[in-house]
Amino acid sequence: MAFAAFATAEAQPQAPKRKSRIALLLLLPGILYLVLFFLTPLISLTLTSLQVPSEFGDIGQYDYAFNWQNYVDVVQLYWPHILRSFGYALAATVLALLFSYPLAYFIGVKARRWPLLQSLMLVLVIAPFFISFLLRTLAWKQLLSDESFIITSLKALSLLAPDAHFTGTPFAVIFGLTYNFIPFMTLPLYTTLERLDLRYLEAGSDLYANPFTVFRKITIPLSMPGIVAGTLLTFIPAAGDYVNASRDFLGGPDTQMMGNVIEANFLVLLNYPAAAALSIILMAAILVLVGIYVRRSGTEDLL
Amino acid sequence: ACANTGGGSAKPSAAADTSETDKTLNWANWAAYIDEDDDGNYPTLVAFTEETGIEVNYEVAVDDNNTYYGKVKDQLALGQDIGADTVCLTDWMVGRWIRFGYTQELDHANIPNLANLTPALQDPDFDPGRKFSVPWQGGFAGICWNKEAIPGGLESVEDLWNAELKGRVGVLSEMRDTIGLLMLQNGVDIAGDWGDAEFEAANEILREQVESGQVRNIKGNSYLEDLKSEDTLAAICWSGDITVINAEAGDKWEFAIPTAGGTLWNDNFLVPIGSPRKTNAETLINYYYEPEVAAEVAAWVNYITPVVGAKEAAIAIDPALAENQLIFPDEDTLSQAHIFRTLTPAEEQKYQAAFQSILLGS
Amino acid sequence: MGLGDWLLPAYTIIAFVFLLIPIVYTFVFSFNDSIKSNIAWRGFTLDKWLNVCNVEGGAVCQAFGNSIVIGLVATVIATTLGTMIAIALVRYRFRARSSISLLLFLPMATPEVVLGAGLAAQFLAVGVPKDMLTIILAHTMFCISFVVVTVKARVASLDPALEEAGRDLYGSPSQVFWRVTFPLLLPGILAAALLSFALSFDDFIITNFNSGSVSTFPKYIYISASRGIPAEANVIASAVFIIALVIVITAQVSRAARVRRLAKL
Amino acid sequence: MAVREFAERGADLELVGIQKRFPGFTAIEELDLVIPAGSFFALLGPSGCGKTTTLRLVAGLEEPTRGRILIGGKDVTDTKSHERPVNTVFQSYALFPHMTIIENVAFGLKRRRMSDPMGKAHEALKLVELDHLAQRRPQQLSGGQQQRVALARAIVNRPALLLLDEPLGALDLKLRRQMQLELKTIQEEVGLTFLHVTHDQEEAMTMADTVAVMNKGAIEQMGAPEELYDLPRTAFVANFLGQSNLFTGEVVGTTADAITVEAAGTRIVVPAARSQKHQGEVTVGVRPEKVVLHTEAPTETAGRNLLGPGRVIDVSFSGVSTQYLVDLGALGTLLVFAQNVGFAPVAGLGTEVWLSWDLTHGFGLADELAETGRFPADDSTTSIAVQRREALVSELEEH
Amino acid sequence: MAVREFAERGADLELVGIQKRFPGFTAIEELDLVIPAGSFFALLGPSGCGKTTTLRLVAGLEEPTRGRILIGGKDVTDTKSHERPVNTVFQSYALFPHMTIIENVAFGLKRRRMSDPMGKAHEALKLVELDHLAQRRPQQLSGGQQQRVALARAIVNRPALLLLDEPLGALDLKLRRQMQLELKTIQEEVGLTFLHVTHDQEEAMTMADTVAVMNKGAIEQMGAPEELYDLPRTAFVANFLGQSNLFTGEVVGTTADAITVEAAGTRIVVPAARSQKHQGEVTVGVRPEKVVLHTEAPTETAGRNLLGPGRVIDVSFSGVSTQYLVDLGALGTLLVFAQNVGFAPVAGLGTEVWLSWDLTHGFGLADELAETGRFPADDSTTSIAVQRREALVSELEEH
Ligand SMILES: Nc1ncnc2c1ncn2[C@@H]1O[C@H](COP(=O)(O)OP(=O)(O)OP(=O)(O)O)[C@@H](O)[C@H]1O
Ligand SMILES: Nc1ncnc2c1ncn2[C@@H]1O[C@H](COP(=O)(O)OP(=O)(O)OP(=O)(O)O)[C@@H](O)[C@H]1O
Ligand SMILES: [Mg+2]
Ligand SMILES: [Mg+2]
Repeated sequence: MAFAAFATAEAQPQAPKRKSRIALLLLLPGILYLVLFFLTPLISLTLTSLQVPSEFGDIGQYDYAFNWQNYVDVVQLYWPHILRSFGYALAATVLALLFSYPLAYFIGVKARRWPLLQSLMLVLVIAPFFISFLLRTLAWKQLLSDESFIITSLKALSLLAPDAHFTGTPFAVIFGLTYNFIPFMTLPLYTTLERLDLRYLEAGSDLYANPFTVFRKITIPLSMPGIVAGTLLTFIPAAGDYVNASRDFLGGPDTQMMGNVIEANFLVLLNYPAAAALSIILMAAILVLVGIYVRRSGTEDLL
Repeated sequence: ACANTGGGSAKPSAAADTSETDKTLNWANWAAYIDEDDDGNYPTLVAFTEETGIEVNYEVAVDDNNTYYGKVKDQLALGQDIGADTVCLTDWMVGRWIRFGYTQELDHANIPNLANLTPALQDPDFDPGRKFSVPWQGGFAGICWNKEAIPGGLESVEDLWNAELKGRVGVLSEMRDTIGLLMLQNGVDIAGDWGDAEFEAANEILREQVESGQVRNIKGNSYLEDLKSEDTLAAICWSGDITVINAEAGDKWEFAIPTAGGTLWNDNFLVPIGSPRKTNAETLINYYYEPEVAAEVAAWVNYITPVVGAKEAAIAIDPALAENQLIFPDEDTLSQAHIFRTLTPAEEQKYQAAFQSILLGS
Repeated sequence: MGLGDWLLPAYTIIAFVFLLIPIVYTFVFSFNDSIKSNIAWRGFTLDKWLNVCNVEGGAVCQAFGNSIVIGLVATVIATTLGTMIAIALVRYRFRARSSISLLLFLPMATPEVVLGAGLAAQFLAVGVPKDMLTIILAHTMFCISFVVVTVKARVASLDPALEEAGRDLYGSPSQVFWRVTFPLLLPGILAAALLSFALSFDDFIITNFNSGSVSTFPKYIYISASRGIPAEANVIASAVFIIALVIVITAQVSRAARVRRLAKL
Repeated sequence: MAVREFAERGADLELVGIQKRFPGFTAIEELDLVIPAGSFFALLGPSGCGKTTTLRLVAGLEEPTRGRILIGGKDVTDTKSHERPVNTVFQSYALFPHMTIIENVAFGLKRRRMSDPMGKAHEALKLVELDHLAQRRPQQLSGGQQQRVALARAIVNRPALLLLDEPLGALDLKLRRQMQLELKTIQEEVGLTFLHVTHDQEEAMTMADTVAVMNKGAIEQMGAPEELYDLPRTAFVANFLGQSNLFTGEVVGTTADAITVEAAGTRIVVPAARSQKHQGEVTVGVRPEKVVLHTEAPTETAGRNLLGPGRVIDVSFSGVSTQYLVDLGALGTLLVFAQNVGFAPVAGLGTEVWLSWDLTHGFGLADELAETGRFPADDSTTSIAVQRREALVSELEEH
Repeated sequence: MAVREFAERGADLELVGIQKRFPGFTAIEELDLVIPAGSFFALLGPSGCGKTTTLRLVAGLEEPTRGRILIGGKDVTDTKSHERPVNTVFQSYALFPHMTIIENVAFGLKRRRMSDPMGKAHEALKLVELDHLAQRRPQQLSGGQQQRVALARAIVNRPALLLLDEPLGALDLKLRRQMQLELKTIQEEVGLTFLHVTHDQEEAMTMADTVAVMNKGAIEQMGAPEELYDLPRTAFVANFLGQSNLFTGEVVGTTADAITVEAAGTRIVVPAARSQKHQGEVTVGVRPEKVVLHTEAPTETAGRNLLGPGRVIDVSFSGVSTQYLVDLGALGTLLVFAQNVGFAPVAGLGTEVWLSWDLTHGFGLADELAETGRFPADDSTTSIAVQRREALVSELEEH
């Protein structure tokens, strides 16, 4: 099941052996595969990002060059989308963390006494994995459309201005991102909290810490690996997502993210260099952010 | 790596025809674009198979001209079979395919019924003499509205910018239709000789309306969802759709060609370069150019049929239908509709980018 | 005690309701007697469940079938390659270790659009036409990293003393692998395989860039989304959901029963 | 939380009618206990008998099902754990893995806003000779070092009552003896009340002022260590606290001073004052070190019980003393310790020997000896429970 | 693999010039060892001294950096682990968690294609009294039961050489003693060669024919247990194997029979034959149980060393015996054991006492006593390394 991906196990002392031919045999196929289908595409993506339109060429025809100007162009043209992507992803990550932590805490700590309940709740957390995320997003779109029960009730309760609407707004996109990545946040949190040794909490309260201090000084720091893993697993895909922000789903013209821009350039405008340059920028930005984050949170070993 | 990015300079060559022995045909088309009965069968196709012995695999594979092109262009560039022996695409996209040599030349001898083609469509600028493409269905782009919410109705594109409709207006992501309507509103003859200035003017109007929040969203076919969920109350629409959703979700919507004129477009059969079943495709095209068959399809899909004689045939099915201007437009109606002129690759690139910049916001 | 005692359970219930709302919606609308699109409620029918494959010449079912095939093939390849890497990473020491770890981490840190666009550009440059094969290649690529992470945890938690005991008890290296190591890794490998399948089955973004004209279930939904998704898609999604849930819950309940039985001993 | 002062001196602890039920299991049936302020009290018992549970009740980490807990005369039954003037050295140390050693030790001081927590923490670390490791993390210390940190972390708070849950369990014999000495010194210096849980009888006996032997959730016997050892009241205590040679038989004679028991045809005399029962079936016993080994038949003397002849069936040298196993036929096998004051064992394997002991060393028990298999049912409940949970967890994860 | 027979009897083991370096650490410097067939050999030493490493070298789980290993006269240095006629009972049992108990026990037999593996496995399980649990899985057994299964799994193969790596470490004292008896019985019955690693000196001494004391990767002393205890050659052995009272001083007189050492002004006589050095600075010692406590000044006798007067500074009762700590001023503190044959301690706290022992019990050491802190540097490197690695790996995986 999916949540095992985030599971950590009691590590056993291992005595890694000397360099061995067996290791090479075991590694070679997989590594070769990744080099072939991950690394070389990245390289050719880089090359594509430097192309220029063919002289006299038709739409979608480019020649190899070293046109770094492409990067300048896309940044100039799309900097709002770049900022928006990271802004939305950050907001969604924070919301997902706030939503998931209490949930994961309940499942991982409070429900320990009832293993069956615990596993059933875990199943419910991963349940969304089993139904297409496109369908779930569309369901939200319907559930939150202007004349839907939810929105009209909110308007009736004056919680929403009469002419306000939800779909197509930044809120809707952030909402969708948050919802779709909640399992990715909850599961790593659960796996660390599930292993949280309650004796530390007892020791804390034995040492005069009130429940809030215990939570702040002991629970949170001890669940840090889960927090880091969860936020990364949420932030990275959220920053690159283009389904939620798509105009056909929850987005509108002013909520378009980098993913949408890349898609439009790649599939509609056939502007491959721009799409590639944007991809490289997105990836580099994420790697830098992740690197800084991981270093600051003191979990470098994760990488 | 070989630098065959996109089109490529060397045009691919057509595949050998095996129609003689291979009595099958793959047809890629848009959704809800052929007659369908309650069991999910396509009656005209069933009849076609009975008549000719050719098994047709009808696939709803085209959701958008651009994305469909994006999916198959690499195979086309290599001259490979894209899994479809005939596809129906819109005029301007057909023009691109022909330019790139992605279509096979049709043998008119195999399509005697082509004589039934409406004269107005016989010689388009992207395919003079219809050597590579044959129209399937056509339609208008105009405006539509929710009759319950807007009992007074709308007349022109200007009416969409009415303050009461703020945030409840949809426009199409198909550049030629949305910009076309706006240019017509500006008094431009979209079929004629216009340039950057005219385009820019229309594009600016759209940008303003989108940025001010007057326009709720810019969508492809899914604008219908918004109409149905009442996220939008009025929109730039395609003619055939309104009949369909009225049938489906209650008679709530109305379509009109704006006073300044609407756009007219056509989707055209073509045979992709890698298809080995061109003759079968031609047989199919010929079949759908029989007026009775064309009428049957038109009665179901509610789009404009290019087949002369279909209206007469339709009267036999349902006299009311024949009166529907959206299916069998008379001269008067047709005179209000205009065809967007073919763009050069450079224009295409430039205008699409400008239009997309609105779609992507900033 | 007091407040904290019911606050957290209450929150949990609300959270689950929230998580399940769109799923229930999808399920309910699989019974909608809709015509083309499935938006307004038009009445209850079982038709869509009974005639799933009849709409649009069976396009839904064909897409679904493609997704299953792609998922299975990609899972088998990714699981095999990933398990091998995981074993090597934990059990052997070699120089390029950290670069390899980085290479394995990168695909997980790369947004899907970048993976999709990069691979698409690559296939384009080499002139490989897009079809099932390219989808499988793409899916395998992003699954490998997840498999490595999952299986690695399992390998690392495997006490090397067990293998040593196997050798000590006259097991030859291959016997030790197949009788001791492999059975102990199996649960981890199965979990990894399941995860791969789930990731592949639900992937849209990478698929969209690399699928050419081949349809998959998520892609079908995405395309249909622009003109109304037929209720049949809801039927298939709901069916997959229910089957998966039944399998998982059965496994959990029987595991719990086993644990309880075990506790009684 | 109010700033509180260090405890001036230890407080006394009183448990009144405590009962603790877990779902499906009663860990403590009925427990009454008074530990005077400033004393070193050891709770001794086999695994799973409820020692840790008792401690957790006192620390406030578990609520009693019934009964009251008083510390220094104040009822703390409903006081939260972090508000009790109690600190615990946990069986598993429970050092915070995300803090350095010094932060661990200073944790409690900071929570109570004591002045100069770091200084005091360093003092405490110096006491356990670990100040040089102050900046390390717990994972970087060996088991013994971790245990000392746990001790420092508790002691630094000068709690009125210090609970120690097998704080020396992980140490090897040598270090253990040193730590025992240290603990004792600290307790005497600071004058705190120590409640020390252990299953090491030697540890309990050498360290504590009072020892209580617990069995199945109840206290079987309690008293000064010498007293308990010298005069066990039940078979459990006789065998748990050191070893005993036990004989069960009918009382065949009673005088004011002594009773005579006939076991397998042999008469054994026990002082009446040292016997819990004076009629019927009685189990009597004697400690192995009180038994003297004779290689020649000794003459019967009034003040001594004499058994034999028997045969030495095992001699095992253990450094300080030699243990002899003597087969006495129907009477069973007897264990005899003889301190190695000379070089060679007194009697070799197979030698015929006689055994005798001073009447006054015998004792009579309140209950009878239950027969056990060669391997006793190894049902340390905790260990099984822990393993079960581990198995469960790992199974869940395998998924 | 060829079908092999059960070993008819134990084989002898010879280690010649073994050295084992790990990257950055030499675990074994230079090791020579001969263990005769059929003997019970105990390897004793503090944590991290290289015991497990030695065993792993013999089992073929580790390759020596230098030196040769011979089993039954055959050089097996380059033979693979699974081809050596050796079985191991691992420190951590290493039972296969995915197999039932009976499958675990039958594993080795099946690998060697022995006939009736199940029957033989059941036999072995009966031997350790666990046949009724044959169908359970290891997780469902308690620690002690698991240990017995591990033993059965090794013994069932009747290996020429059985390696036991602290097989009784997890057991409580009582069970441990019983298992020791059992092991010894099995060894004698089957006649196998046992190489038993432990850090429990009492265990080593009661069980083994020969004990080797290992320290920092080398064997310090080796011999029969009584011999080692009676005449330790180094300060390490004197203190590791039991306790010792040691005095360091200059040799001030030498006769053919004895040497006289002057320590802090007091003369102590030690038999020359029992001293490793006869001149210069020499450390001499005596075991605490050999020392007699006098409450009145005894008269000096020829055959006895006499110290005192001193003051009793600690009395601790441990059941069988009482330990006295006597402060002798400049001479330091002495430990005296007295078996509790009477009731009350012989001397109370603060009593003035004299100490004496028979000259013949003294011994002189080859090296000098190194000063140690109150807490010895607790640097069992394995535990630290293991914990570090665990922390690291688990962090890596949490990702
Ligand atoms: N939460 C719980 N639920 C049910 N039973 C429990 C629980 N905690 C402890 N027990 C049971 O209560 C009994 C006493 O446990 P406790 O931990 O007090 O034993 P102990 O004397 O400390 O043993 P040890 O020496 O092994 O530490 C055991 O039988 C244990 O299984
Ligand atoms: N793979 C290794 N790499 C580096 N050092 C090692 C390795 N294995 C063991 N050592 C070191 O070798 C020394 C001896 O280790 P060994 O396990 O033999 O000790 P031991 O005597 O069995 O100790 P214990 O009683 O704690 O089990 C230790 O200092 C240990 O740290
Ligand atoms: Mg306990
Ligand atoms: Mg060891």
